[in-house]
Amino acid sequence: MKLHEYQAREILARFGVPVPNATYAETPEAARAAAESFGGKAVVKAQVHAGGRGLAGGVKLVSSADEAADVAKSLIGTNLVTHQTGPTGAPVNGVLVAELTDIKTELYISILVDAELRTPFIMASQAGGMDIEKVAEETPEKLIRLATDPVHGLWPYQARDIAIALGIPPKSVRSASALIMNLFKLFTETDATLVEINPLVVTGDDQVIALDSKIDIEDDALFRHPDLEKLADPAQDGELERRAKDAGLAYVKLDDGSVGCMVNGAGLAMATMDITLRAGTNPANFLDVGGGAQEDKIAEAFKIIVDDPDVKAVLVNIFGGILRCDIAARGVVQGATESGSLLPIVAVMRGTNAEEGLKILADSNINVTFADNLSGAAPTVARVLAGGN
Amino acid sequence: MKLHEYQAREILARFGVPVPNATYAETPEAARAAAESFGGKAVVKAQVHAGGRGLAGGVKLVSSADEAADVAKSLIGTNLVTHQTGPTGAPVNGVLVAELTDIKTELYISILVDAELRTPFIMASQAGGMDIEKVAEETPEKLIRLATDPVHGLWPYQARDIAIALGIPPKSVRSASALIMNLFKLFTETDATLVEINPLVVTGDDQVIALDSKIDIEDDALFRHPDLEKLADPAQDGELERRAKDAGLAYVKLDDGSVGCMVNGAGLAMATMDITLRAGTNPANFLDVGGGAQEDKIAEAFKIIVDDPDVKAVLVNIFGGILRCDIAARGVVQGATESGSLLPIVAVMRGTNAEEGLKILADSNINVTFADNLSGAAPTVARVLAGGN
Amino acid sequence: MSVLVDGNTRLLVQGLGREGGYHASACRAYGTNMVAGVHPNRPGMKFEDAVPIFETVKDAVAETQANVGLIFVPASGAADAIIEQVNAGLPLVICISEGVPVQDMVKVRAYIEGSGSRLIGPNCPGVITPGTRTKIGIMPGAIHLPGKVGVVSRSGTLTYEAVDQLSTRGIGQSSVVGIGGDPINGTTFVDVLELFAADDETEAVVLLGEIGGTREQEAAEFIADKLNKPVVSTIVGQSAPPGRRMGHAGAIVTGPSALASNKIAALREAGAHIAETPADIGEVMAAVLAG
Amino acid sequence: MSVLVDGNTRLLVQGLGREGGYHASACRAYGTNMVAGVHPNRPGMKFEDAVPIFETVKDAVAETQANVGLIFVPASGAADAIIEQVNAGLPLVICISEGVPVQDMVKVRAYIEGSGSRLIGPNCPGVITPGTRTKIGIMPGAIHLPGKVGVVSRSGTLTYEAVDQLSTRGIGQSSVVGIGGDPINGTTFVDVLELFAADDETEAVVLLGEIGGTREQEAAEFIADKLNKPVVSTIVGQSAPPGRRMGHAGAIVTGPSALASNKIAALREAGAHIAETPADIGEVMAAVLAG
Repeated sequence: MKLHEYQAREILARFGVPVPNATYAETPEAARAAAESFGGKAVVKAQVHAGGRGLAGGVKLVSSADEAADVAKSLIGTNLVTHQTGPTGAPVNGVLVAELTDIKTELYISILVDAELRTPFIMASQAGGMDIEKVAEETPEKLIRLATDPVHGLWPYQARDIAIALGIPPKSVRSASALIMNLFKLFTETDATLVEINPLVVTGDDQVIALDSKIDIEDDALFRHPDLEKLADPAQDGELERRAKDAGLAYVKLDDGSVGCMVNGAGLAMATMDITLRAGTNPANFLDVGGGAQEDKIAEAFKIIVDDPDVKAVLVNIFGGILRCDIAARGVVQGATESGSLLPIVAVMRGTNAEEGLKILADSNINVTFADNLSGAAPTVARVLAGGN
Repeated sequence: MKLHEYQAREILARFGVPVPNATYAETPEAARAAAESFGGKAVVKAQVHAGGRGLAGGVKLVSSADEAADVAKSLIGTNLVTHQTGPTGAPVNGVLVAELTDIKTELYISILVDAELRTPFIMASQAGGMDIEKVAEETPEKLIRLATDPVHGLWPYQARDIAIALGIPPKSVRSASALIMNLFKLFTETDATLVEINPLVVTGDDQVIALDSKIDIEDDALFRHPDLEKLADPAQDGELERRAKDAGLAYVKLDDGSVGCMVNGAGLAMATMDITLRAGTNPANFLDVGGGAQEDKIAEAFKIIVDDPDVKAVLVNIFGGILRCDIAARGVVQGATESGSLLPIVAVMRGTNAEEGLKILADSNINVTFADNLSGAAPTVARVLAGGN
Repeated sequence: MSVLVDGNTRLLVQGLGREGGYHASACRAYGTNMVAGVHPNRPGMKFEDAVPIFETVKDAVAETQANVGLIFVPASGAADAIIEQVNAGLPLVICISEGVPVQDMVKVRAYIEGSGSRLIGPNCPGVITPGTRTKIGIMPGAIHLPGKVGVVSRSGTLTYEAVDQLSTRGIGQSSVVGIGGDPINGTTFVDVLELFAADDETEAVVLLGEIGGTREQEAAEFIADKLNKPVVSTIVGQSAPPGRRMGHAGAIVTGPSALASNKIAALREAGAHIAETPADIGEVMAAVLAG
Repeated sequence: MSVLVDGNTRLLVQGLGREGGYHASACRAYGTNMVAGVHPNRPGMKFEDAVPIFETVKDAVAETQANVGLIFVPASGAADAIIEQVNAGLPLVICISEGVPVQDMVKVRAYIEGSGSRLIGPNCPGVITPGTRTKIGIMPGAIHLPGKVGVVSRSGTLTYEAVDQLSTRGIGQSSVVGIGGDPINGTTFVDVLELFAADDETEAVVLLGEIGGTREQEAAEFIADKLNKPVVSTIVGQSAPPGRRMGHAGAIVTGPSALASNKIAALREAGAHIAETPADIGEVMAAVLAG
């Protein structure tokens, strides 16, 4: 689950990490008042779940409260399109108005779980403001890397080592070490998958401050963080993604696809997408209905797929196991009926109750073509798309 | 550092451990109001840093608010003498007025750090209300013992195992497991040296509640618990103990002793006490002035020793190392002078600057006799006590 | 022979709720020797009037000498259940539960290191050995055929797909091992390849990989250096966009090495036979076995 | 020979404040080869114009090949400093700091288990080997005499007392080891007895115990079963009341086995020569050595 910068800032402050003075504003008036409280000079930042805001015009320096209100007005209520959002962009429902910081040095630090090392991993660099991938590629010797102890976590001396390696001025090493310890505490106690401070800055008076931040929380761990779960902003996702999340479906919309895919199991779903591509057509989505799906959920999955205007045909590929094929079939019929979709459907069903499922589809009045197996499915879709049957 | 029951109760509640409704009252009027809020029936418990309150008349059942006020009046402002307090007892500055609990079963659970196993250790038993030592001795098979993992701590399944072994009713096993997890969290997060719930009760409606509790916090860890440090009640210690604590001295008053001992180092202090005993006299105290003591601290140590009315002679035994003998000697002279004590002093000094220290003592006008070494010290004290010189 | 589970397997199932009960029943129906269930509120009762249920894993192991534990508890309690089974001395623990928080798995992995127990999963379909009718997991038993091909996979239904392709061609399986789709799990491709390498009955291996992580590259190294048996492999997720999680927590392209193409290249380089699409696994294996 | 420290010792001192600086200076004056200091705010400076100071232990070890670390940092940072030294690969870490929270030591002990590093202390006077003029700690060097008696003790000044009794009788010491007075520490009596047992130069041992815990009983077992050298021992705290901490965090009578009498009985049973009072240690050892 992604957090907005203004939410991340509050969590940082709660964990004792210094952040700039700032106010979240959902109206131009509130933005004006906030800028006024900082003497008029401020930075106004659109709050969307996407990077690349600066280049996209979502971050503006203002030198008066009026200007802050103007900028807020121009941003709030619009969709901001960045290189991370896709063409429709993400809705801006508010801006963060932040006091200007006297920046001496810009640094970088982030924490994530490294799957290969199986432990929280800290990356830091003196090249603040830059993408860490770029630093890793261009000047790997400048990258500070630390695998923490999986059980104990971060020791204070390690935080100090990082602060020293970052070139923090000696008199600020202690506060920077404390900041890093607190970041790590935040990471573990919130079940974050990513905490990134970019830039971490040293100010003119040698304060160390988290100027901009990104915090992602693990969806699977939200059951123990009801307070964080409330911070979700489903409006940031596309409409179809939001519906999928509500239905408990794993769904990812792909660009430029025409074949909607409905599959049980993530691996088989990817296999189905790959097959589709191999047959010369393009998959429109990843969709895993999961193991314990009931008919309603299957029906909603089908409706999400066909509500994507790019979709021209649907490939249903079910290998019955936990999910029985008859239930999947009934769900598909229900979804097709309720959506009124007339799109052609290609269905492959194997495993538990496959025959029953195929019969349910055949006996329905939906527009379905059958394939025997995975290798037969994609060409069938290609043929159907081409108008054949 | 010991906590009062009412303080422990608040900490338990903060960590999510169910406790009975109760109010701390420092006046009979407050006790009356508290009892009234519970419908008159309540238990009134003297708040002192000592066990054995029940037998000593410090815990009384009352059946009306007036009676609660009477009991509070009879307790507050007095000293309660229990088998743990010594003859002068401990001052009662307030009472805890607690709602009566419908007790079905009384159980026991405690956590401490086991030095042999080097990890937090949980003990539990179905014999609530009894001393755990007695259970361990008489029915060791009834004792539930668990050494927790030193790094990870307690796993939830282990808490559940304990709840099951305690015979908690099945429908309450989950809440009892949570209670035990929370107790453990409290233990580690407060740096407790002891958390003891005795009794832990199952109520008539199968709630599991910490009815009475004891929490000791490690003095050495108070630096990271400023909030807990504020809960100290120095009035509970004897006057001499309180002064020693203020001065940063390790001091323990012993019963029936006449030889005050002033030593540097805990081991040598015990050795000095033992020697004193062996010579047919009784040590009046343990006192370690510590390594880095300065003259003022030595002087205060001396004054604490001689302010004990039982003390008839003082044995000063200093092995100069970090503490130099000349500083110790000057401190002793200062203490003797400031206290105006005329008690005879026997002094042994070895190690760093011993000669200088001995000269300072000899040149002063205090009543001092010298011994060459540890084996000579005790007979000299015995001789001095017997009136010789 | 086979790997991990066989006729000596004595199964303990923890978490006998609706789903756990359903699958425990299916495991028994397939032929698995289930000796114990664990459910804190049902001590003294019997599962399907035959298998005793215990309050704690420790008691269950002591009473029944169970040697494989299967976990169906909700994800929030899965880490605890794994540790409970490991601390009770079960040498093999198979965790089906999906959605275990990654930071729980960080601690679990570190904790069980050197414990003498092996963990399979979480978020996996389990392990099956058709030759001894031993099914420890949620896979549909009926599609399997006893034989000499070992299968290892990060994915559930994709495994069934591959097994189906093998079985419909008459190619049986020695054991089929689902290691699960999470980024941190108990057993890796290399761990299972080591077992297959040492198993006399296994003559060839199917390795089903996917995007994300570098475990397939590690597998490729092992295949090149230490495995003297033919390997057929496919990597799914070639059509996945970067930075998006494809269902499995571990299936996400975070950098070049996470790409399907990178993994395929490594496996090909190591001498594995690549099935160009996931539909060709059976075909390629048939060709390999035919020499 | 000797134990733990000798002429090959290359000392690193962490925590060069007032107290640490004083003692580092005394160690050097005695003859110890101090090769590095560590202080985060003084990189590039030199201690006593001779010993380089580094920002981190890792750097100091890499540059100077230090092999023993001595810790004087405040108790609040002692656990961290111990781990820093262990992780930097120092095979021997001696922590003088007093008042380290016991729950910190629970974690430190578990962490360093199997790390290849040995910890002495905390809350100890350190280790001295008079024969090579190697003093790593806070003991007064002047009272020591080279020789063949090993001394191990939970207490600081009591150790000096015992050493003084030996030296004034002309009985020298191979090494003197203070293991510290805390309930959880890095090295126990048995650990040091093992070292003395294997040390050719050590012909007899003085063991200075006190009330609290059961480490003396463990030592008694080792003496009975595995130590072929005479042991002179005393246990202080016979006059201590139960349940009261006697200065040392570990010196408290919590049950029968914590009593001095119990420990004395165990040691006597094991064949140790008991000095009836702490004043008799030198006398008893003289008699033992005289045969």
